Amino acid sequence: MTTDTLRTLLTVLVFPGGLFAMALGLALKGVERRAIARLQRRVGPPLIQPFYDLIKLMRKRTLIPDTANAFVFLAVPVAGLASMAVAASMIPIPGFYEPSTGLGNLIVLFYLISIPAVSLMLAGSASGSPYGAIGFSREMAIVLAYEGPILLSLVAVALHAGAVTGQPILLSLTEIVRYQQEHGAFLFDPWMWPALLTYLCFIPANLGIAPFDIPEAESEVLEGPLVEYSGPPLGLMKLMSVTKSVVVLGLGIALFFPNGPAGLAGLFIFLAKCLVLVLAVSVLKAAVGRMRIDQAVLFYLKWPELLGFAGLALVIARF
Amino acid sequence: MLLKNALFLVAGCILAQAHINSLDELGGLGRKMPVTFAVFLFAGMSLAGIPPLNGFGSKLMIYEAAFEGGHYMLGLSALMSSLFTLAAILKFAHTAFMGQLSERASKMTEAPMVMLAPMLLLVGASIAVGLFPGLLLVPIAHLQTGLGLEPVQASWLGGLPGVSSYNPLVMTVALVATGLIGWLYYRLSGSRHVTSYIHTGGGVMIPNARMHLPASALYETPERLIRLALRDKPQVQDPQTESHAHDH
Amino acid sequence: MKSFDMPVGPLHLSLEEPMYFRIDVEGEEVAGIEITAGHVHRGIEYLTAKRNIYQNLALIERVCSLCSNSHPQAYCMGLEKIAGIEVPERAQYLRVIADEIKRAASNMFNVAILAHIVGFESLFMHVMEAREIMQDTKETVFGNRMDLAANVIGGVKFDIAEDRIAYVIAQLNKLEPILVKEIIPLYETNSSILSRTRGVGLINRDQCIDYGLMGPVARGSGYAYDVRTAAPYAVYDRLDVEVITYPDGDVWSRAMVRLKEVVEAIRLMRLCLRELPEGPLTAGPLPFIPAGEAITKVEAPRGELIYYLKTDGTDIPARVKWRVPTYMNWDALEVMMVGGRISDIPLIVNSIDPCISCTER
Amino acid sequence: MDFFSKAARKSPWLYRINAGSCNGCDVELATTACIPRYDVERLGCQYCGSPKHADIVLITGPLTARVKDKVLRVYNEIPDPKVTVAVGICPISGGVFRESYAIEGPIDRYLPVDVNVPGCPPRPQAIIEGIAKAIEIWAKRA
Repeated sequence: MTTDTLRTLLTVLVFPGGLFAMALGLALKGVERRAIARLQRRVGPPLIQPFYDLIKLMRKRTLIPDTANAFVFLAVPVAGLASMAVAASMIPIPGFYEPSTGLGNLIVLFYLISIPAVSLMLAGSASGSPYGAIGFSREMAIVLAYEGPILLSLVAVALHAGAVTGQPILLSLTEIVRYQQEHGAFLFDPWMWPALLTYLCFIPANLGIAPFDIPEAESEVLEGPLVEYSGPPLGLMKLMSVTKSVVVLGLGIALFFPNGPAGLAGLFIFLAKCLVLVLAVSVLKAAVGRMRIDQAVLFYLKWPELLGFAGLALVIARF
Repeated sequence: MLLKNALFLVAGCILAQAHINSLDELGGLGRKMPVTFAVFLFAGMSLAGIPPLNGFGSKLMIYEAAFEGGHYMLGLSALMSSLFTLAAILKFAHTAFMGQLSERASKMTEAPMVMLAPMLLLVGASIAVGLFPGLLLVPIAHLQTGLGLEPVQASWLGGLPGVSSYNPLVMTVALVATGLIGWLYYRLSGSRHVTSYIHTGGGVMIPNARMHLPASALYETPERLIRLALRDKPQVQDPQTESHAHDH
Repeated sequence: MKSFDMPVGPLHLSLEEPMYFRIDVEGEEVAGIEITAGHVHRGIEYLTAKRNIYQNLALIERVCSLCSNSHPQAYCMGLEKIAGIEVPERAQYLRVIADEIKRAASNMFNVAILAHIVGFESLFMHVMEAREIMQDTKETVFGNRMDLAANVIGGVKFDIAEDRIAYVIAQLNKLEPILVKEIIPLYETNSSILSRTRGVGLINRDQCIDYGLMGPVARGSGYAYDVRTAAPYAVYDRLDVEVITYPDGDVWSRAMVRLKEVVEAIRLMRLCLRELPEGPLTAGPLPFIPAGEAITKVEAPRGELIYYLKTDGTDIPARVKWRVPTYMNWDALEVMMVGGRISDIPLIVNSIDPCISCTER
Repeated sequence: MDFFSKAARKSPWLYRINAGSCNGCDVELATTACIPRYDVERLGCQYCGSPKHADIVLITGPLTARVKDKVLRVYNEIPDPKVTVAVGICPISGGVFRESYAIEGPIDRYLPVDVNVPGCPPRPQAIIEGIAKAIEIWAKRA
């Protein structure tokens, strides 16, 4: 019991959750900024720029608006970051790491992933700024729009994995990964492509990447929920969002293409996959403008939703 | 049930203090009624099923049962519905407790102890059951054995029954532990807290209370899309847009 | 529905200059707008009455850096009218070149900012990079990137010698393909741009006339008014300027008018460089300005710019007064914005290309 | 705190305040910040949406009477430590507008200015040099 608990704590705090996920997220952010700069024919910042930013922010004063709810204002970044660190430890790295039991399954992970959005909303609301509140309202609208498709995608995968292993549904991520390790990745199964596409659609909205960076639009609502943040809380907010990118990309890899060799090589393969995804995200970010919130919501209610239902229907029809 | 009761009591507190029944007249109460707000936030988040709070465990069991039983659509709609709960809770939290103080709210004070005590009691019970589901499950298991049914799997410190292997205690410990990373970042920085005001581009012409987003202003986009889908005309037709419609 | 007020400005990220909008919002929809002006009031009209006519040229140039050639040009034209000075032909052509080069750079800046507001940073950088070709040309020919100091009473200060003509044409040759083959098609077809700008900030032709709108805003609504053809100055009457109009009257149409006008400006510059006659640059040394008054107008990048000058025979002008296109254009924001969304506010404000420093001086 | 100032040197965030300028300097700032040729992001700079995130504040314009309070209010919203750069001749001396009744500047009457970048408007290269100087000061303060 104690060694088990200790192991869980270690995975949550150091690897692959906690510090490792945060460091990986910051590094991926650096790669993203550099890649975008290169796409725009600029030199761009150094690769470890996000680390500098994070350390720099520690040196700044913490401004708390007089009309803000100071406790909520300061607590939500911590809560969001903690949920992401735990979520990161729940994602298996095939051949290298299996999450410990006790933290839960795919549904728990799904709920954890939605916590940063709640943090962001509470942050915008608690800051007392009208821009923050508009950011909150927009974030909720887009969350309502993308949660449907992502759920459909997750359930489609779980049902498929369940059907092939002779269960009604397989909600354990570890099992899903193990099945794919043995029988080939879902990425190469055309029946799973609608679910895969749905998941890909979900990534930019969840990570707040163009064209769905509407809640934090600089030119409209001055970075929305983040407008009143400064110093360390701002640093934690940024840390939360980069850790979230690790979780979301990692979950995508685990669900659709976890295959990799055993041992340390497995870890490197996992990192390489993350890198590829981040580069794809950078290209998207550099190639499009921002949508209007109603356009974005409508988009999600149309295409990814349809795709999601199609994916689910395919899986149900197949078995 | 503990949570719903707590929420009812919160609403009662506000009602007793303000004697109003429109959310739009409230705002910024969090600073006036911190305990009520804390209770509300806990109960609300729990009801919306934010792990590791109490409400999540029971939701998880329902979802799993639905999926295991092959009722996918039921499970999916249950999952989505908790999202709508969240939206409602956050809307209330924003309009009543956060943002700028409204004229009405600025005269309000924290509810008396008589009203706070039951709420805190409920929250305490909810936390206990949330952390140690065994507290309720073990007696239930005993009851079931007594009735000759197959008992649920439960132990005093164990997790929830079912395939999830979700243990709220482990989750709580994990979240608190990782929360320490954030807390350490705050501590190590030693950053001084400075009271400031909200950024309004330097202008001071608009009174703060006018800048509070009222309840009806939140989530306007989904609402608009629903109206659009139902082919419902906007309530107020602007003459300007009408003239445009003729011109184009 | 209960509304709330959202401040935009005075110091707002997407506003180039301080301008204070108090916007009454219902949900995300704009229900009303109140503009508070005067943040860039520097008392320039007062200063013109403190300094002499020749010093004022430097001051007038700094009313606004984006139309920094139109102001001195109108001012000089007024003084020349009062004193009856005949501007040499070469100077007239050079004035057109200075005017068009500023128009090209100014319009491209505005269109770039549109991409920035839409959040399309790559396009923003691309247009700014292309605009840099014009900036380099200005720096080479005039010695400054923003304030050209091109005009002087009775002529121009700069010259484009034979070898420089080749350089300017080479720069135009560099810019034109980027503009015609890359930037304009992007603005015409890119769905990110189109979905945000089509049908946004509508104003129709009749409303344009009612509000007295000017420049690309009016032309974007199909009202073909351009000072260069309606009341030609310099040598515009010989150049056969094409007035570009778009019928829809939305943000996108205004942007397209501006982009097409850059292409037209390049054509005009080419024409002027080809036909540039020999001759003196100015009508003579510093002229004496007698008592008198004059009204002149030129087409600034934002529309019609009117100058009124009154002199009393001394070297201090009795009155210098001007009316800028933004003065009428920003009143129409009420029409364009009401019913729009919060996301559209910066787009619509940018679409009239507000020049606050001209308007509030 | 050597470690912190080393990191801070690599991460100066910029914010622009227009104190009633003729927008020449602002256009040049946008040019400096954004076009690939000058690219300030390689210095680790980025433009912030909110003054509360900023480290280095760039002020243009002669500080008109009407905008003075607003500028000071926004300036105070920038958390310490911060560095102030006056861009263009107007904030430094009032420029061509200096005798006007509507001008409250020069700006160092109200704010501590660390770096002056003269010019009307200054060239992008000059602005980058000013930012580079400001970064040195900022690294010492952080």
